[in-house]
Amino acid sequence: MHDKEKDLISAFLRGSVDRRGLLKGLGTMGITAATAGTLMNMMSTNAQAADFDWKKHSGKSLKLLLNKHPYADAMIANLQNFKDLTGIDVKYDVFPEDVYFDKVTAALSSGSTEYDAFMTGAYMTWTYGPAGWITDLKEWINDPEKTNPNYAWNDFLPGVKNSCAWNGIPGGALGSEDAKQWCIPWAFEQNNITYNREMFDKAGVQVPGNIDEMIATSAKLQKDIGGIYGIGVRGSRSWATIHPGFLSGYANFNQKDLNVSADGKLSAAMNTAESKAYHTKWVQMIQESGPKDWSTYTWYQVGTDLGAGASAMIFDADCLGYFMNGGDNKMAGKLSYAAFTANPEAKASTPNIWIWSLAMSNFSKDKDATWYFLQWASGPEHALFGATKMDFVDPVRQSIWKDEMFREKLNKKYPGYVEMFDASAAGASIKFTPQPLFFDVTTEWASTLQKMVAKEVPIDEGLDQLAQSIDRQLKEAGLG
Amino acid sequence: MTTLELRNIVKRYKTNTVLDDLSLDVANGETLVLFGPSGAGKTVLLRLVAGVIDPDEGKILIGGEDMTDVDAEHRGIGMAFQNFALFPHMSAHDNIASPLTATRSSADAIKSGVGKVAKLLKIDHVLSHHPKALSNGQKQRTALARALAGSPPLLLLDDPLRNVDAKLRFEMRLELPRLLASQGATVVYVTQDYKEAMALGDRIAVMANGKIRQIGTPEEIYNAPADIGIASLFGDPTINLLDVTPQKDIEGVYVEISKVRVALPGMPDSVAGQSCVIGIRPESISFAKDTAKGAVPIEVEAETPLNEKTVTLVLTVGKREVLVSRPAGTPGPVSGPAHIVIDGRTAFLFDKASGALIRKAGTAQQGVAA
Amino acid sequence: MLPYVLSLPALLVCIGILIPFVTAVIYSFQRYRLSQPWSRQFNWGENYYNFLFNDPGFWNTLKISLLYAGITVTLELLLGLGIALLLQKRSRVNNFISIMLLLPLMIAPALAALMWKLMTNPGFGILSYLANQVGLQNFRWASSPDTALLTVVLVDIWVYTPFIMILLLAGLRSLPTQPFEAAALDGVPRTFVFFRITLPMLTPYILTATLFRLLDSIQQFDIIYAMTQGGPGNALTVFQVEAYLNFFQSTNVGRSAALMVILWAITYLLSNIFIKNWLRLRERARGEA
Amino acid sequence: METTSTLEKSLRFLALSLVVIFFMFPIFWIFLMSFQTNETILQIPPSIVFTPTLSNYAALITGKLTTSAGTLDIAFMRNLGNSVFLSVTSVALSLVLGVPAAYAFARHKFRGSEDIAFTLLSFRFAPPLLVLLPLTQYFQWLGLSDTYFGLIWVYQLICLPLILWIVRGYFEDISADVEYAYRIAGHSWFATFRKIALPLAGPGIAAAGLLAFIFAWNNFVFALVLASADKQPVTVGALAFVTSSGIQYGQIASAIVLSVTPTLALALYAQRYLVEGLSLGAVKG
Repeated sequence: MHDKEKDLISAFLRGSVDRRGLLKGLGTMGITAATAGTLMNMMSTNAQAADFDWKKHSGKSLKLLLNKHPYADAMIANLQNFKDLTGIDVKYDVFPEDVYFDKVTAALSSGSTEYDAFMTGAYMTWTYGPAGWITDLKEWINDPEKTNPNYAWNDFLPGVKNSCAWNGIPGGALGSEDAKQWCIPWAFEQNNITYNREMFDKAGVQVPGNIDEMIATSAKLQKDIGGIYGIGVRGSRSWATIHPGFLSGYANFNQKDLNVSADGKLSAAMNTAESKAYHTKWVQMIQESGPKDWSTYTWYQVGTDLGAGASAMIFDADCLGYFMNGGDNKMAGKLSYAAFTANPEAKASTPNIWIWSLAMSNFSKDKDATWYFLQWASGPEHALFGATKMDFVDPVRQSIWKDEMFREKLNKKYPGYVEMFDASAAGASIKFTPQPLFFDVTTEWASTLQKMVAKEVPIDEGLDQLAQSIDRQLKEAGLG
Repeated sequence: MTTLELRNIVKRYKTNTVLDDLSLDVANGETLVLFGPSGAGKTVLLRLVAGVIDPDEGKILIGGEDMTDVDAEHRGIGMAFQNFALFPHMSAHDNIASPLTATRSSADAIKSGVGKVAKLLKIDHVLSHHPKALSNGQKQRTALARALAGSPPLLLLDDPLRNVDAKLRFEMRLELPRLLASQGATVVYVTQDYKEAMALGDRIAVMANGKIRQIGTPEEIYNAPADIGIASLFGDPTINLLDVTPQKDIEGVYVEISKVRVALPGMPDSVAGQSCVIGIRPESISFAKDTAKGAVPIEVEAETPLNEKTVTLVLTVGKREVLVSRPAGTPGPVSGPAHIVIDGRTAFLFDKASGALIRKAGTAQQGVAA
Repeated sequence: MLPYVLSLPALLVCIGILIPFVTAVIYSFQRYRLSQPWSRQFNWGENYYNFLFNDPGFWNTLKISLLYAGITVTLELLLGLGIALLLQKRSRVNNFISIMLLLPLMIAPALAALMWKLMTNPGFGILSYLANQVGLQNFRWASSPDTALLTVVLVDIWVYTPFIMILLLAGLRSLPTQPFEAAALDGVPRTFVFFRITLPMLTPYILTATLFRLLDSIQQFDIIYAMTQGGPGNALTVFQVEAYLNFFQSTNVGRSAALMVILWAITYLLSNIFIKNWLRLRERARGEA
Repeated sequence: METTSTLEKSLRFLALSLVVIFFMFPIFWIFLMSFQTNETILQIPPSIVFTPTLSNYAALITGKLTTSAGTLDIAFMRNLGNSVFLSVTSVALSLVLGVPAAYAFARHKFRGSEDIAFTLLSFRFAPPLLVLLPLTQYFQWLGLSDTYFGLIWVYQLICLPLILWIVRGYFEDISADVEYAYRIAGHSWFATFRKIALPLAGPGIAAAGLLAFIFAWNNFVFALVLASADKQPVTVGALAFVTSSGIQYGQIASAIVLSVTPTLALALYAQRYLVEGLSLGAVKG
């Protein structure tokens, strides 16, 4: 490496040159952005090594359990840097998403010492944490001996960070004082609108501003374009149906899944008048403009349809829309993004979020070494690498969102994405009440929605039955 | 050659006793025929001797040696099965060779051994065929050849002629005694055919319900059947059985058939007044003029030629059916009323209640009535 | 001695599996949620009690499972028998067709279901397109409560009929020829031959095929879960789907184990009946031979 | 047999055609999909006209999969190898264990034999999920998790009962006298088993083995729960094409085609046994 380049990158890492300056400088030296990325990684590894004993656990070996996911691929692509930096060997098992969480549950419930760390969603830690399968990471984060000074825990988006922290008490607020940090957010997904610009232009419609407009716009799109349906949302009999668009809009009306009484008892909260009104609209929207076989839809069908031009928009994970705008998708390059505020009276959107995070197995044989990996994988350098070089959307660090190169990359290929993020990031958090019956409640909720859409049960009655059944199960579990 | 002794053999299947405290001796070089209806236990007995099933009680001695707990392959036995039991995936040659391969004979010894027995049984031209390609007769001969190939001292033949056609059976019945004699083996032969039993057996053991009812030479069994059952098993056409009550006068014991007196010389006086069954072989009855002594009036019902005999079904006055047999070619009435004469000397009397033979006074105890 | 020696290794291998089975039965008598480890305790069969008196979902599960098994096995049996009769004559073409018909069985049911889901997609699905062409404009396949069962049954039939077909075909071809020749000579009507000769002789085969199918069908998971995850509503929440969700998602081990112990009891009962009949029929067939 | 009328012939032909269409059309469609990209598969309305591509197969075989979210590494060929290894060894072990046991049940009506046979069958209907959780724990203790040995053991749950019960039928159909004859001829019990019983039940063993092979091949829950990624069978591997950035139908289709090939080859090879061989017994009385 030429010294000039080295100096320039070091300067950037010290913060004395901004990113644009760095790129300009490297550009004049005839170095492409790709090479720049590699250079930067090597340099940042050096920088990390400077102020912290990264080699403390050299010679040890870790094993990870990973989901087949772009985030895991980004990490694997960069993994050599970690090995060089720490001298720790890392092996990993990758399982398909369809069966990934089954694998995690099986491995953890048997107390397997095979894996030291694994990918998870925040909802899952509501089981894993109380079950004693994962470690509260606060102790490590707060220990300067064990955490490198550049880690910058405060750089994490607060809503996201807090969504991964829970005190373990059913109904306890996420991110409370006594909360345990069950996992470290890695990347997250806000649920907003991704739409097909061409179709919107052709039908002459605007991005909907609230749920009523969404119903009308979807219907108009479906009618005017022909051969497509208006809006893609999930509908399978699973928690996955509740947590994206549906709950984001629901929360925008200040509705909750469960009530927590003063003495800590939980009870169903989805049979309020407002909730019933929202459900009515949601069901109407699916009946009028949703996919015909909605009740089998999970993320990949929602995404596939948008990418193949079978639907005009989706109210789902932003990153799903992001991926559909590239690759061999027919509609690649034709998609745009927008935040969505379902409640006409709400000021901003309040997306519920899905957080891909990293957790430490309680059965890990060497937690300190594992923490080295976790802090590296969730550290600023890898985050930047993932965000700029790979498809690490949405990054969880505020600094990345301020990064010019990242914003530029998004703006060029993903119109509206940055604005969408900026508009809703503040309100983005997990809107569910953390409690161990999360999957029971959401599965039954999805099942009830299916019945309502199929007109097997009226909305009022369905929600009352749902609330009743959930109350019963909560009581049975000693929570209600 | 060897001897076979069975001592108090009991074999049960669940609650069903198939062999009930059965004992039997077969002498050196003897051919013993086990005869009886199906279900009598003959085949089970044979398999016990072969060693493929084990008795619940009792002992099996071969050549004086206790073989009860010895495995089948070490008993030195040759056996032919009723269904032939050829190995379907082996050629006739390999089938026949199987006792020889077991003793690890040399290839030449096997070849000549198989050739010899195949020639004896006239199947040397089909040795390369698989059982599927053999005719029924060839299969039967192959099965026999296989049993003989190892020159076993004890040969067990389980109704080997059962599944072949009449012509073949007739041929084999003539051929077998010579064949068995040439082997010089001790033979136990199972059959349901009384003619086979008579033709082949040095002695015949009659079995029924897991017991031996009678054992003796063919003549003894024919001439002094131990009970009604045995009497009706031997003889073709079957013996005539009529309910009678013997009476006695100064001339001796007699019975009345259609009010005609038939004398039973030699019968003990004690039978008089006892409920009995008289057994008369069809050949002991002949047609006669009405004037003949002891002529019994009858009505001729039907006539059937049967090989070398002619069998006539007649009805007595009391409408009892009686079979009459005469050598083919001799004249006799074809229909209508006629008369018959019954030879009381060759008739048997059985106790009606027990079915047991009532022996003539002074005759020696013949055979065993078990 | 010998028979014990022969069957012992197989038995030992299986007993290794019996131990976890017993453990699972113990779980089914516990209040046992992985997410609430502190509340784990023996609960005197409360899981079972709840099924009977507190849990409308359970009765639905029982009903759907039996219905599903009943429908699929009956239809597959009829269809499999029909196809076997069509292919009964020995010929190269028939042999080739019968092997090719095994193809659906060779595809993992979960993947087969994924493909069916695509083929019944209202937009891209060839089957939806064809249904449209013949006038079934609004046929919603697995996504409508009215047709979900039908659709999943259809996929089950597609996958598993070949299993029954191949067993029955082998059975048909092994029947002795004499009775049929005799019947043909006597000019006995063919329906009579079929019902009075073919069917009775084929019964042991039918029983075995049905038994294995029934056991698998009442435990169906792959196809149903991949097609509908038990939905829409609670239209297809069969035992295994419920137990799976209870175990892997809700981590309610006690309830999951209790559900499966009941499922096991049902299959135990059914197979007991079948095997008794099978043994009886075998014995009878042996007696006749 | 009586002669069949033309009408009946055409009806039979029609029925057979319908059967073939029903069972083969989805296969045919999957086969076509395996030569297409998502772009042509996801057309409205679906179309049979497309430019075939080998990219799916290339991706599977080279292990490089290009999606909208970049290039993914996939281990499909390794999965395929695992499936072959697991299925072959499991069925082989099942045969080694099951055939002698089947012979024992068929030939020796010993005390409790029916109960033992039934117990062995009952493992077939214990829902796999039921034993899975305790099994993972026991395997953990025994050090059997994540070993091929452990997996092959658990696969016996699928293979053994099937083989036991089908092969048993075949043994029972062999006339006992044939075996007696061989023993009386002077051969040991084992020689008789090897030279008489095994060859005669051969077709049945082959057929049962093939069916067991198919069921082992199609299983995935055991390997998923009990082993790490490098031991996963093709059924788990194929699910990798359901990616978070969309579902790769073309690759799934070609994965199905590739995964079916070994089984189909085996079935065609054993064709004689499958359609004729079962004829000796399977279930015959």
